[in-house]
Amino acid sequence: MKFGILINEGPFTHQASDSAYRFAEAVLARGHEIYRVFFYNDGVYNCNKLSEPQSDDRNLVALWSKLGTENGIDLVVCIAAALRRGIKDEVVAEGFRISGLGQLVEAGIEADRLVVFGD
Amino acid sequence: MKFGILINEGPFTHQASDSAYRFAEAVLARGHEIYRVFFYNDGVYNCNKLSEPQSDDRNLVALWSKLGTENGIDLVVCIAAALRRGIKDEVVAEGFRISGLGQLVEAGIEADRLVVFGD
Amino acid sequence: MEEWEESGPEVVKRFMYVNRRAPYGTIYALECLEVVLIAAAFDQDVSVVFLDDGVCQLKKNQDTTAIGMKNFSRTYGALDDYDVEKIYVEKESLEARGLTADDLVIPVEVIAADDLRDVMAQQDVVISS
Amino acid sequence: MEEWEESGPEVVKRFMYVNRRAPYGTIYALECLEVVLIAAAFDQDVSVVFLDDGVCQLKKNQDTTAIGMKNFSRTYGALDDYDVEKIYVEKESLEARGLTADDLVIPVEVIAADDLRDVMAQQDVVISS
Amino acid sequence: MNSMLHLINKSPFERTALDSCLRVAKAGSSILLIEDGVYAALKNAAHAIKISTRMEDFSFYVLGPDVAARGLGDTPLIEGITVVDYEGFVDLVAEHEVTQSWL
Amino acid sequence: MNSMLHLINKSPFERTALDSCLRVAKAGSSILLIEDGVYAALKNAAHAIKISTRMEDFSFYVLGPDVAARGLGDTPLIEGITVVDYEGFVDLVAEHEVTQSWL
Repeated sequence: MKFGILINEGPFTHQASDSAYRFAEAVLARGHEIYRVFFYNDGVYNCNKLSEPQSDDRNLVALWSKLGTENGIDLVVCIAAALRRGIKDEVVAEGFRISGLGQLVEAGIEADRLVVFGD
Repeated sequence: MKFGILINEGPFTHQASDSAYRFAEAVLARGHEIYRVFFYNDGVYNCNKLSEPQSDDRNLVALWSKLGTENGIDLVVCIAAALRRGIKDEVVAEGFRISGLGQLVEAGIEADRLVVFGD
Repeated sequence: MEEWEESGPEVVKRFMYVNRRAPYGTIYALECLEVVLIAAAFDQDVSVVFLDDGVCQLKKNQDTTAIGMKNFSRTYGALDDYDVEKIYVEKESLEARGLTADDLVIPVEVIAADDLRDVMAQQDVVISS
Repeated sequence: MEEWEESGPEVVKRFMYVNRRAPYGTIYALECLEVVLIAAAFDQDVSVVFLDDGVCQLKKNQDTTAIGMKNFSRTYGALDDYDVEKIYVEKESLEARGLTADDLVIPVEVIAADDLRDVMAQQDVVISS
Repeated sequence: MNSMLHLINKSPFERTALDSCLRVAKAGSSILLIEDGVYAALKNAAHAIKISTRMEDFSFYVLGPDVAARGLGDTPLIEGITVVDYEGFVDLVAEHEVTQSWL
Repeated sequence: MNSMLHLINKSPFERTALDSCLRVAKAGSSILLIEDGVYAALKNAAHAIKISTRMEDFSFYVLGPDVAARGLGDTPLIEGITVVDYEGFVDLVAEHEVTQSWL
């Protein structure tokens, strides 16, 4: 089964990104496919490669980046939400790409299930 | 009278930064002084100079930057909160400085009033 | 439902966008509207539902001059131009706030929770923000 | 109060840090704790109050292994080392959640809303997060 | 005893911040509704009773710019709530010794 | 009619998301409590009645990792709520045709 995931909050402030990450790992563990992870609202902050959490804390940007590149998962950051929040190409971590909102609608169409994580 | 202002949320997502900005303008209009504005939690995103809102929308980063430089207001971004969220010197707009949490406590001590804006 | 109806380029899914937040206090109302306007360009079946504080997004006479934020309430009028016609407002939420359909910027279908329940259960994709 | 008591380097203000949020769902609990630990280094009068879902921050036996987040509940034990001794937990909030003082990671003063009201009204600075 | 100003920025329909404030705030305090907190001032709303029954305990204020933004300039507010602008907000903060935000 | 899974990630003490879900969700649906939503599963809490009175209408689940994180592994949960892990969460999403998050 193909899963789509929508993340509406940034790392750390809300648990949304953590929950989505654990969920995504479990989706793969159960033998399903992840069609796309779409980052919207403050979710766009999840791709900021300048993020530097304390050494004993998890690094969500790095975790998503690794999960995406190792499993060929499409990690899409909404361009409109990113622009107003100052997330531009120069700070985008490996494995993420910036694109339009149509990619979210497409995920809704193409994936068998869409799950939203937010505040 | 000396005012301190604490902002706990980033621009756009919550009204906190907008409210604090209008409040700060009114503090000056009423003849008071602003001892310091401290940006904590997601509030650290308010200093991101890469922020590029739509042309018909307000630019909160630019507004704070201008208010701070024109009125000599101390705009302090918490270093611990900023680091985990990927806000580093290279993206900090003019007029803001990154410093420690002690600056918030100091604002509480030195200012006559401290007002918190958040979610 | 036959297998061929579930896949292929001509699949039409029922998308519902759920708004439960007041405008201005947070950006969710505005950014959800931006999604709906994009979604309208895809040939899918789009519904938009407003319940809880979401009904406040449609209140007439919004004037944001003094708060310095962009007044986007007029944009709801564009939904009709984009052929988004299924716009539901929950009756209970409207009444709890002392509002009526006359207070809203666009014509909507005011719907009781009992009926909204059925509309929601017919969707294929539900997007909340 | 005389003028000289209100200013100068030896002024001591009463600071209250108010926690109303559950841990992990949002970062506010952790980042408020970080402020309190810094605040303790200043020679001020510090109180920390937990009410509403904030009381859940102090629940014993937190185990964050499976959610991958840092378990910071042990850090509350450091408040005593930092001489932060005025720690209040609202009785009504604790009871509404079916919890008692025995469920908490540190000794606290459980205080009814009626008394918390007076403690709050004696503060000079109230910081919420 | 310091005089207190309480700030409520959350809708009473969605969050319990106002309830907590009304439970813990000392009689004689002032309460200012800002941002989505202004919905608590709606006279014809189901939640109006939360405030209308406490008019003797507290002085209630609401931020006009937030009322207007939400299109409530034409909507009846609970009698006895004073409407202020941002400068009035500053004056309230100055007049009270401590401000507490119910986030 | 599609089978639905409702996700609640907010504390019932602070937000009204669970109330709205229980008002609008169709009988026969499933409800999974995650993140701060797990506090709604506390058996001895004042809000337990919200769920305990609706056990016949819905199938209730709670995410174990979020229960453990909050130190509730030793605390009685409402009888009849099924505890699942992240893989169980995925299975629930797969078994229901639509998932709705009550943000």
